[in-house]
Amino acid sequence: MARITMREAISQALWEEMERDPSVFILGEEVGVWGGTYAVTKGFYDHFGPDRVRDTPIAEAAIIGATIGAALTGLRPVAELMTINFAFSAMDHIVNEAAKLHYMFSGQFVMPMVIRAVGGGGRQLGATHSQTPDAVFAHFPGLVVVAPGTPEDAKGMLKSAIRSSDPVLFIEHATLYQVRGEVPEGDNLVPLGKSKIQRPGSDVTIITYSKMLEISTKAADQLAKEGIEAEIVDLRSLRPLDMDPVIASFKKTNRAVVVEEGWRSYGVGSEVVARIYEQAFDYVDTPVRRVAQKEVPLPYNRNLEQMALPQVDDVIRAVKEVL
Amino acid sequence: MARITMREAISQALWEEMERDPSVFILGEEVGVWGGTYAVTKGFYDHFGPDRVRDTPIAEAAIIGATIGAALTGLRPVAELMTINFAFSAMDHIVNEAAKLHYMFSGQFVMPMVIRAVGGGGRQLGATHSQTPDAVFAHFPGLVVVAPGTPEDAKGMLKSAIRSSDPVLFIEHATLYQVRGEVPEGDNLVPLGKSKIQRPGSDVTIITYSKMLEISTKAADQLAKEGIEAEIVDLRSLRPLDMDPVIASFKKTNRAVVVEEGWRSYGVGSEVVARIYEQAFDYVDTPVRRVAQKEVPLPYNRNLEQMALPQVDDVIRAVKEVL
Amino acid sequence: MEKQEYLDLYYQMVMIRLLEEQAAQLYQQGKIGGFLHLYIGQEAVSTGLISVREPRDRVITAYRDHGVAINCGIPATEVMAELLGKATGCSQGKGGSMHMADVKKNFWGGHAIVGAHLPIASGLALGDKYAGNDNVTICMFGDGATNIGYFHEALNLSKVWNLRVLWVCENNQYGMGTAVERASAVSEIRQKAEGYCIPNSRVDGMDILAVRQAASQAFEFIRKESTPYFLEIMTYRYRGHSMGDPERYRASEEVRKWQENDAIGIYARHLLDDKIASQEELDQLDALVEAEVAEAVRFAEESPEPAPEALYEHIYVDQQFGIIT
Amino acid sequence: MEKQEYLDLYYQMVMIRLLEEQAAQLYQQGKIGGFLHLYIGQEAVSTGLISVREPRDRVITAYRDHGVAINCGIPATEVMAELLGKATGCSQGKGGSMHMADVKKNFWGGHAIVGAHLPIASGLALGDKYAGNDNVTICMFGDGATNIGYFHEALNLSKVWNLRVLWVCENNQYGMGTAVERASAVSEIRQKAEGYCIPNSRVDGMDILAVRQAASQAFEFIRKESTPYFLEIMTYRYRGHSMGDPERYRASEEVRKWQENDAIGIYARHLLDDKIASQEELDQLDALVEAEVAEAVRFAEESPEPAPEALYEHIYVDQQFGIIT
Ligand SMILES: Cc1ncc(C[n+]2csc(CCOP(=O)(O)OP(=O)(O)O)c2C)c(N)n1
Ligand SMILES: Cc1ncc(C[n+]2csc(CCOP(=O)(O)OP(=O)(O)O)c2C)c(N)n1
Ligand SMILES: [Mg+2]
Ligand SMILES: [Mg+2]
Repeated sequence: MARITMREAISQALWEEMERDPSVFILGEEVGVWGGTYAVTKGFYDHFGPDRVRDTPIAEAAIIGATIGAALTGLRPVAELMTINFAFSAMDHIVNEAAKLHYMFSGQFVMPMVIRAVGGGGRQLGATHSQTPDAVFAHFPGLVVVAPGTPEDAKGMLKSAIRSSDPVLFIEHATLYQVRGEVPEGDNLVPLGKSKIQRPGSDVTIITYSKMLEISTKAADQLAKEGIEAEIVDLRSLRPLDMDPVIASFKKTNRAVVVEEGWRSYGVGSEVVARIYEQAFDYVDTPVRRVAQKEVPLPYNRNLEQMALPQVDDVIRAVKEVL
Repeated sequence: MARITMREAISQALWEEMERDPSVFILGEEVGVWGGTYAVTKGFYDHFGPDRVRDTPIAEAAIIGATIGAALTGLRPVAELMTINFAFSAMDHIVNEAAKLHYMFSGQFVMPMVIRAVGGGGRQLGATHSQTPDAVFAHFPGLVVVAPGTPEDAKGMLKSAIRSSDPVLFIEHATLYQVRGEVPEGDNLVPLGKSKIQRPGSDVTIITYSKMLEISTKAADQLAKEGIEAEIVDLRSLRPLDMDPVIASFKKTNRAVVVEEGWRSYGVGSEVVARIYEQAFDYVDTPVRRVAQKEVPLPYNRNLEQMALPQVDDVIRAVKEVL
Repeated sequence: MEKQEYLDLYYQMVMIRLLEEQAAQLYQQGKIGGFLHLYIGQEAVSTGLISVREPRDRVITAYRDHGVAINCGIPATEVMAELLGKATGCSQGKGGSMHMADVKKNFWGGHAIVGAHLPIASGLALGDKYAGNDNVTICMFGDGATNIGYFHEALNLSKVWNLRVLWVCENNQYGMGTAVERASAVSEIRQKAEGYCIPNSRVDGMDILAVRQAASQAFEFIRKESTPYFLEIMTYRYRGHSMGDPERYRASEEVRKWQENDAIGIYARHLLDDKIASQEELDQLDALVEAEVAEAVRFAEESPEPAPEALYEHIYVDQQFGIIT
Repeated sequence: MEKQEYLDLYYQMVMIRLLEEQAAQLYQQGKIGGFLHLYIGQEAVSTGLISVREPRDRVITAYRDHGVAINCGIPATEVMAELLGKATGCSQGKGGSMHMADVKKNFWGGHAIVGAHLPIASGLALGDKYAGNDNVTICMFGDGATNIGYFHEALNLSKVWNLRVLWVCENNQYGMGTAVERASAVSEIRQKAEGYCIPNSRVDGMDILAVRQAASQAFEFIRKESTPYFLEIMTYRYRGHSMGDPERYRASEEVRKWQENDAIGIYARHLLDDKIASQEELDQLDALVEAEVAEAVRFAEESPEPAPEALYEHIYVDQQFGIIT
């Protein structure tokens, strides 16, 4: 086990897969000479060369379109969208092409491709550059949408994503790159589409993912000091959405809070809440709570931005409301 | 009161608003010479001329971008997207520009604009042309998203949308254009952001909108024969989402089914269900059910397509499950 | 060119025309649903073009794809079955008119979002470049498609990365009801290629031999220079954009004039004048096609609908991802 | 040109430079957050351009917008306050560096999605055309932005509809770390305008008088012909793309060479050589700007943060639509 950052974990996964399989290559804006805007692909260009680490023009639809096309020829491209906000500039290719071609042509088209995209707020980048629109992409059948919250999962899931034959949207969080965690050495694959208990507890279930895993863990730490043991389920994957660990935990605690960074309405929490009631109705003691972003375009000003984003205190308050 | 089709209702709203206010104009693919692919703007080009009824190139981002720009100068453009599926080709302009500019510049930018878009499946148009991605757009604060289900509402809400100073996504349904209904003569405005009881009942609450209002009404007719009186709440607007009539009805019936045409996961029903539990937890007798599209890209074959779309029987079955 | 090859071009063009005329009737009878975009009038374009590709060259096009499907070698039976949404169709009934494909024949579909397949074409060509071969990707699209951003991004990429793509604009004068000049800043579409330094030419799409020649030269150039090429092919669709087009945007006189210059007619005359084939031989081919189209209809009508389980097949390759009903 | 006007151009360029140098320091101190894209090196472009617009001409640009904000007449105090996210900023602290605007000054922002403001510019010009006036919309963007589809769609529309837009490409040689030739099929960007039949020219952006002249001619042409015009302005940014750019993509030697040809330096020499101004006068202006920048910083630092209620203001114009917390 090594204690590495999320950035290193993602970088290692890419590096190892590229070493392992010559059909894996990277493309995106500034992935090459620059080394990746978040320095994830630093050193790749020099090592793997310009054919396997392709700097692209600023043309998101072409990036994703070309990724689809290359995948159709049997390659395993990993596209980087500098931020997930720019995915809207490639929206048709993500939701109408990548998500549908396999089905529409009855299995003839196979697209072993990964789209890495950096999401999240909290860095004062303003309304267009700070979104967490994960639920929007997870709405589309045909896509696999994952968003790991720990270095171990990031590395293991990115490897699985690259080896998967389905189009995977792999969402990273800009403020998690420095976070450290234990990561097993070697070729450790973490399956896609599986939720996981990240912290055991017995009093309340917190369901969350990505950056909010960090926030929820901090909340759980504080709650523990007050004798409240929160169990944290990390969704890790939004489509497919694996409710089994959620339901198992909920049947034990009978209380739940869903914590997401994005807007609440039509968000991730809505779906999780709806399914909890569908699948564990008889275990509900008190209404499940949702903690989410205030429904405004994120402002630049730091105070306002922080007001809008879910904080540790919001989670603690919600937990106390369900107890 | 006149009994007119949905097509006529929408057409009349456009015509009357253009007659009333010279700052209203139309733009989109085939809205002019062709008369609108769904014949909604037939006769407009001859009457209002090419400056007020603008045929555009096939360039959705430019259509919505130009709509935003024209609205910023104080005009009231009504853009037509031939189908809502093409909104993904203008996604950035809808969710990053139209939805955010007013906020981002602290109120300096005002965009009195309407985007009309035709959605829905059921016409064997295949996976890319048959979607109901309404929840995706409703996720974004700053947008107003409405989808009327009757000619009266369509006419009255389109007029309100055109007179509104906020960007409104006005979703029509391709298979509703022929549906007839009573529409008050004259300048009848129906407010945006207000749900409405479309059919009173006491045994169960069906929450729905757009095309599924028709399906739900048929289901309610059949249920009535068995002595089950369903109350139907038409959301009409997805953002803002008005829960008041839903909650009032639910407190009476204690039973609810949400019916939507789109996919269930991260859909409209998820949000409605989550809010029912949040706002009327003590009135829940039995789990709220969701009826929605099977989670597949819609296939061309008619049988398969109909299997995937929510049917009258699905609604009846769900109602019986909650009784 | 061998006589058989001459006749085969004739056969393919007639096949497209008769098969589509039949399809139009089946549509009127409600046996075909959705949109139906007929290629009638444009047969020489894809027939000529694809007749000179190598089998290893990939083909991708828009929703007006029946002709391309035939030219790529999909049997009329499978095309017709797909139109009827049957399990025996080339896309097993899930794609329909707009989404025909046969990957084994290197035909990468039928795509319904205008222009969206152009970046995918760049990706196909990128795959070949990565593999180190000199395959060409042939990407066909309409005049209207050249106004959408995807066109711009795809062409630019193909030039910056020196991808072997043959960009083929089928300029049939209209995008739905919008004449080229009403939607495009340049009416000679090939001029757009200049903005990307992509060599280009324009050719008469009613003359199949001219199309073949232009395409052959383009293939040679592309393979040698490892660069894209842009071909604008002037053509015309005789029918409406799709079924149910009110056709307010053009005079029937205009259509008639183009029909006088019909590609199949011109080619037949050429075969006769140059004594490459006799009238009987052509008549025999016509009859053969007629019989094959009738057989295709019979095949399609008698074919089974997709099984209900097909609804849940092909969402993902990975079966573990499961199904949500 | 009057002497005062000459001096004013100098004043504005120096203001941009010193204000941004100050901003860079405040960023290092953590007082400015988010992205900060400095305009240093490119001052002559927007200063020259905007100095010859009429107040009724609209201006819209990308995220590299501080200079444009100053040139459009937003006081340094309000620019600095916006950088610090204060309530007194031109966007009341909600926009930040990338989203400055003052609609009353006909400056329509600062836009952070590359190329997305180009279609909006076409819309602004459409509004003016609809109103029947001959206002021009000036739309500025980088070289990198010319590769995205929005560029293509917006330029095409402007020509098809004969909109009065002055398209201004600030070619500073790089889009982030990507040199023009690595991302664009044509390295002389103005060539792209040919693909839309839009008249165009290229001008040295280090020579403010040349920029003014080119822009004046363009305005005249646009107003008279009722058509778009495309201006490529060659320039260079001395600083990184944004703060924290590792700058692996260019040699410091290259930067130094451009700095030797600095626009402010050239212009100052011109003013002195042609005896338009004395060294003292320029020194006085430098001192004035320095004082004003210091005052701007003081103003910004002492200004209040936006009130918490501001979080929920401006989501919708219509207050009935309510708030979801
Ligand atoms: C992005 C997008 N916008 C609009 C449409 C609707 N549409 C389908 S075909 C078409 C016209 C295309 O014209 P052209 O490219 O000239 O091809 P042609 O039909 O003439 O073969 C339009 C507008 C679409 N399918 N996709
Ligand atoms: C659609 C989109 N893709 C990517 C980015 C990230 N990005 C911001 S600025 C930039 C470079 C733009 O270069 P250029 O247009 O030349 O302008 P310059 O920064 O040189 O002024 C990139 C890639 C973005 N903001 N929007
Ligand atoms: Mg056409
Ligand atoms: Mg640049």
